[in-house]
Amino acid sequence: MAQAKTIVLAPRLDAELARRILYQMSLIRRFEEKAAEMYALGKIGGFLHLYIGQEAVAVGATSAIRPDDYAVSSYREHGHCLAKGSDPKKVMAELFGRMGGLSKGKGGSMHLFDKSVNFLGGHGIVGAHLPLAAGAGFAIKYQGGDQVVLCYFGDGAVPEGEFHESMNLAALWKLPVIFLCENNRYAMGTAIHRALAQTEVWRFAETYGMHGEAVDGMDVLAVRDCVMRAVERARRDKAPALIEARTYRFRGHSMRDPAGAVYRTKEEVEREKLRDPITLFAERCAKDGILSEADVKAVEKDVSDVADEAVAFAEASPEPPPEELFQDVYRD
Amino acid sequence: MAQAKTIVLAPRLDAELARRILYQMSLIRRFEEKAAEMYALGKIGGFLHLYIGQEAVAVGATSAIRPDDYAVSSYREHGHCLAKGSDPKKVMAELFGRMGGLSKGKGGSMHLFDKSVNFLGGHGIVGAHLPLAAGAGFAIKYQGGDQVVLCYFGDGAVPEGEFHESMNLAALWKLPVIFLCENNRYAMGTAIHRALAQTEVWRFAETYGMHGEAVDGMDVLAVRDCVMRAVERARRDKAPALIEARTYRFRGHSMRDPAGAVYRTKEEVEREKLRDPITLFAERCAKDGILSEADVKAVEKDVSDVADEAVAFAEASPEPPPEELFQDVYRD
Amino acid sequence: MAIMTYREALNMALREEMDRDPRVFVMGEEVGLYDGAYKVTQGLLKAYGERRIIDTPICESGFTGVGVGAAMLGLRPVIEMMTFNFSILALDQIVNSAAKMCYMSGGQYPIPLVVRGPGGPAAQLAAQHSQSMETYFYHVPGLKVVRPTTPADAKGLLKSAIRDDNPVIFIEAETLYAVKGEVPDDPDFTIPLGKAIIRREGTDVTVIAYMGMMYRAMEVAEELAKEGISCELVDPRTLRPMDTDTIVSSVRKTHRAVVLEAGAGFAGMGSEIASEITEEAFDDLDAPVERVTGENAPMPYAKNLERLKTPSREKIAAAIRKVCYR
Amino acid sequence: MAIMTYREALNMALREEMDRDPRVFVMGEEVGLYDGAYKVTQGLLKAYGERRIIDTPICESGFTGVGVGAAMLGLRPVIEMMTFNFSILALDQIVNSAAKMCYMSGGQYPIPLVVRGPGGPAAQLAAQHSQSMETYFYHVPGLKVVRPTTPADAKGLLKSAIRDDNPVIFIEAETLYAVKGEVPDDPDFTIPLGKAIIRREGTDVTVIAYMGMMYRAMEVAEELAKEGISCELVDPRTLRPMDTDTIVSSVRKTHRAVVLEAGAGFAGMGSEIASEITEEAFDDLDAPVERVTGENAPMPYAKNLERLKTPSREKIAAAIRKVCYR
Ligand SMILES: Cc1ncc(C[n+]2csc(CCOP(=O)(O)OP(=O)(O)O)c2C)c(N)n1
Ligand SMILES: Cc1ncc(C[n+]2csc(CCOP(=O)(O)OP(=O)(O)O)c2C)c(N)n1
Ligand SMILES: [Mg+2]
Ligand SMILES: [Mg+2]
Repeated sequence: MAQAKTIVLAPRLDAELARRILYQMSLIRRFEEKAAEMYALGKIGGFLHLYIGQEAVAVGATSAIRPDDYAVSSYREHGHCLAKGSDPKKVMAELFGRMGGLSKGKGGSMHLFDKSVNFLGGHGIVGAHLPLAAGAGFAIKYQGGDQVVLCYFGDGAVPEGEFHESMNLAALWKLPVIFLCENNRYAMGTAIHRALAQTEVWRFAETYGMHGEAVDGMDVLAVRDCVMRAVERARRDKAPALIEARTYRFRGHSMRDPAGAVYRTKEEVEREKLRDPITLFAERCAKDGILSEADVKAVEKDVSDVADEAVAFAEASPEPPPEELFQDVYRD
Repeated sequence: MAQAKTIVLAPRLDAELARRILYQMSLIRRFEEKAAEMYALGKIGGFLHLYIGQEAVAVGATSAIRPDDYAVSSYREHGHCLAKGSDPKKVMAELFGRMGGLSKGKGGSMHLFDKSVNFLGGHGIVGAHLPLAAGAGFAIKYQGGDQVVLCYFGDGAVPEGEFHESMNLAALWKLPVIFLCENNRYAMGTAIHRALAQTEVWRFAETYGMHGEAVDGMDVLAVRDCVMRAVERARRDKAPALIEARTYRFRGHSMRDPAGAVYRTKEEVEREKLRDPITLFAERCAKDGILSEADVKAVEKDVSDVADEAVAFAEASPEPPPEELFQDVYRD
Repeated sequence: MAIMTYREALNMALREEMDRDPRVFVMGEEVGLYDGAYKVTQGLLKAYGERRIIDTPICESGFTGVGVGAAMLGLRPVIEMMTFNFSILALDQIVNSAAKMCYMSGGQYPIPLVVRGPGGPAAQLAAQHSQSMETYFYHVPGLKVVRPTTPADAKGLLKSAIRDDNPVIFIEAETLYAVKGEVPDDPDFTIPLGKAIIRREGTDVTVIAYMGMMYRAMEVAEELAKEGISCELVDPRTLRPMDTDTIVSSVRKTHRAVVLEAGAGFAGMGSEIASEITEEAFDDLDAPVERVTGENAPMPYAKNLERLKTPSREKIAAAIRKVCYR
Repeated sequence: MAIMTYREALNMALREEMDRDPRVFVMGEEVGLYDGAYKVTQGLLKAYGERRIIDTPICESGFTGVGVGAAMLGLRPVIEMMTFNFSILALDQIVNSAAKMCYMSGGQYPIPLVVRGPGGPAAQLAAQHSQSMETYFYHVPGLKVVRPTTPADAKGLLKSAIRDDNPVIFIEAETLYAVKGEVPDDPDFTIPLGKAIIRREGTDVTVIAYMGMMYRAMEVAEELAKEGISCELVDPRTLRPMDTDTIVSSVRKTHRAVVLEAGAGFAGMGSEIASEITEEAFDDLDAPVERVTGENAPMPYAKNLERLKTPSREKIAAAIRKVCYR
């Protein structure tokens, strides 16, 4: 597992950056805790896949790209979408299925799209968005731009054929795509060693002659640094990369698998929770004297206010009118 | 590229084995030359993909397995089917679309099946038969057998998702499958370096923790030895392997691409023809005094008689009766 | 007879067929250790072990192809699609390998394969996870397609599907798994593929429906009975081969037909059923066959829009009244 | 006007649209260096270079998804399927990504994508390479499906497809590439999607057909004219959206309809067209709509069986006579 050389590349961690990172991770956490409550109250329906525990990946990675860069993800994308800069109000309204949602309530939790921040969506078919990421990379190159595409996916997508097809095309055509695998060690109830003959995901990069690297997904700065280096390479030589962020999902696969404890032990879950990326980062900032206890408290208050406002906005937002059923089936 | 250690494993090359190998390679060659003539005469329709130039792969590999082992291939499968032991008469009749064909004329050149010799078919969708091979391997293990499955496919199938899915499943579940990639450097008009970011096909085995090896596909004994070792391992530990046989297609992709010279130079083709696997083997046998010139002449006469008989049989075989249109749609 | 859920009936069918035939095995995502994403395979791993209950990585095309290959060697695989939405990734293996192998091989390699799992609209799962998938299969020669409406049918038809020597696409419904009903516990109980059933006798109009649409039709039929409209409800149960005789003879009796379909209407199952009725019973029809289908839009997430997407009781009743000129 | 082949008309359309709009590019297997497996893209690499004419490895799902992703960023990809048989491997990208993206994103991401290539029966290519693929697409909301019968339609409809902001499935035919016809060389010439055309005026019966079936219908119409049966031939050209008005008003005039379909008949395009006609023009029909379709079997390789698989002139003539009670 390659070493994360934070010091070398990442700009020194100042209070401003530290606050931003802590704020974003905490916002995602609080937002989803609220979403879980709303799901329990029946305000949100369908599937709801929480990102809780993996926040360092989305926040660290997004902090390494520009606003005009692109991101695309699977159905566990609340964190990626919020980190990219989407308005929590519109995201919550989308989860509520309301007109004020990102997609007028027609997409829901698994299908968040936000063109205003170049978020290319949440996609429900495992592995299906990897070719889309390659396509976005192709378009960037075709248009002569210097943006990059950040493609988040789970360990469960690796055995799918589209993983292989996308990696090969991106490497063959030198597309500026960073394939960021969030290896939380389980695809629903399937532990990675029951899904892959070779479980070091980052090593798959070798067979495509692509840069591959593993990073501690619970260390937001390590993720930030690792992605920064990949982004720099992608912008400069239009070279793709495969990054494996080792992380863990604290909750069940979805709200329908609340405990998520059939396939993993309580002990394992508890042990992993000790590596909560938010606590780890807050402690580090305190230790290094970058953020005071007051700063941390302030962030906590801010995010919980924002989450509350998001819920209030969603509640107040009207249902989409009946005509919306037929809107957007076709663009005329 | 791993060394082929012929001496170590293969039983010493005696006249009997040499004659068998020369006979089979020559039969496939002659059979297909005849098929090409028949295609020109309109006796054979649709697509016809000739194996000419690659005979050492099918013959060397088949000589390393048992009759009760299985083989499965793509649409370029005449050689694999004949090497496995199918009656040339029935194969030619199938190409003619006659009742005497392996499949009563309903499959044709791309879909040769022969249950009597455990040949699991010629398949027309690139990459689609790799999962079938894994499935046959699964069934062998399920039934407690010790057979192996030989799965032939072209370099063009490597970028397909099913290659990845099948390799992973075979390695994950330890299935007795030998994936034998016939790398003839082109997928239709696409040179391998325009299709794969990393062109050493055998190296793909690494990411699945599978044994991988490359072999000179124009040297029938090298292929035989390489496959023998893979077969032994597969029988013993139910371990799959990926073998890359480096070969060359002397003719066009199909009869509709006769020259096959748009995407490759005449010089290249002529140079490769100097490595004709049949000539190389015959010369070697002569040099080592294993086969006399008379022996070689005899083989040539035999195979040309067999090919002529095959054509005669096909000509004489009746068209399938109209009822056959609805036969075998379902098994009742 | 025993009262059990649709889910339990399927589980019972799997157990009985695995007990009956050692060549039967179950493979799919989460079918083992997790006891099935929808618990249809509950307890099977414990009862039959890892040799016959196989969890797979996420690679639908790969493991469906494994099923086809295993069937070529004489096994009888039951492949679970966690939901049928994902079967689209395995469609090539189902259409080009499974459905055509027997034909291309001139009968040498029949493929006794069952691909089963939940399909159709499901609560607020939106466009990619809530759609009628049978449309990708029933057009294909070589396949049989089953949609079991009741717990008893679920058991009886799944057993027949597993015993069938052809590839059978068996599409259950997430929304019906908890439905309870009487189910014969006789292990020899099976329901033949290709036979429709009349779920309610009636004289004025024939309503053809299956799965959730049939339950909705039953409610509507009761309401309309009060208005003096007597509905006969026919459930095809198997979409391919379709039991046209039962449908047409019912229409010959009632002279009117309404076909219900949960999925988008354009070129769906309803078009075929309506066409067959019209061709066979044209002169017996007192009104053109009416189709009540899902709207031609992807499935929206928003609950209120989702409700508008699939045929409502009101729309169904209106169509029935229309053909009855009421 | 110029006389050219169907193949040349497609090539011309591609060139004109690439000249007109720099966002248009062509991607697929063998489209560049090899000039196209069927030479539709002949000369394009030479004229537009590797940036806009892209050869791909064999990975239909991958490069189709690349097309969808590129469309999300505003490009207008034309993805060639070497033959549509292989599109089944890309079906998830077409159905779940391309067709639903605009809807799931609430209109933020329309997908201006064309997926084109030859489809349908082709000479002795057998079960996996000779089949009607439109059936996997025309049922899907969000997709448009085109089947151009003549060289002029091939040009005019392809240009409209490329200019359309939605995913368009454009299925040509290997068997028609060499067909010659008059084609407008005006670069502004286009044919709107969703408009049927009457290829032959007639008074006794309306025959609906497209592609090879239309050519066969034309021959049959001439023969039957000698018997005094006057056929009106309607070509839908676009299967989704279907121009039901043109079809139905023709039937209102002739009072009889026969629908032709090359593919297997069960639940095919013919069922939908027959249903729509019956629903809209029931009282105008003097006979039930007849469907003449391909047999419900995979395509056999043997020439004599292959001939029996698709509708013959005799069968078509018989159906027409039948609805005319001759
Ligand atoms: C092609 C496909 N098959 C199956 C599913 C059902 N499914 C949804 S999520 C999931 C597990 C994915 O695990 P992973 O990729 O590791 O992502 P994670 O849930 O861990 O974030 C499965 C099997 C699906 N959505 N798509
Ligand atoms: C999925 C799929 N895509 C495209 C094709 C068309 N096609 C037939 S053969 C071929 C090239 C295959 O090359 P390779 O795998 O190297 O085998 P070879 O012809 O060299 O033996 C292609 C693209 C196909 N049959 N299947
Ligand atoms: Mg995971
Ligand atoms: Mg090749």
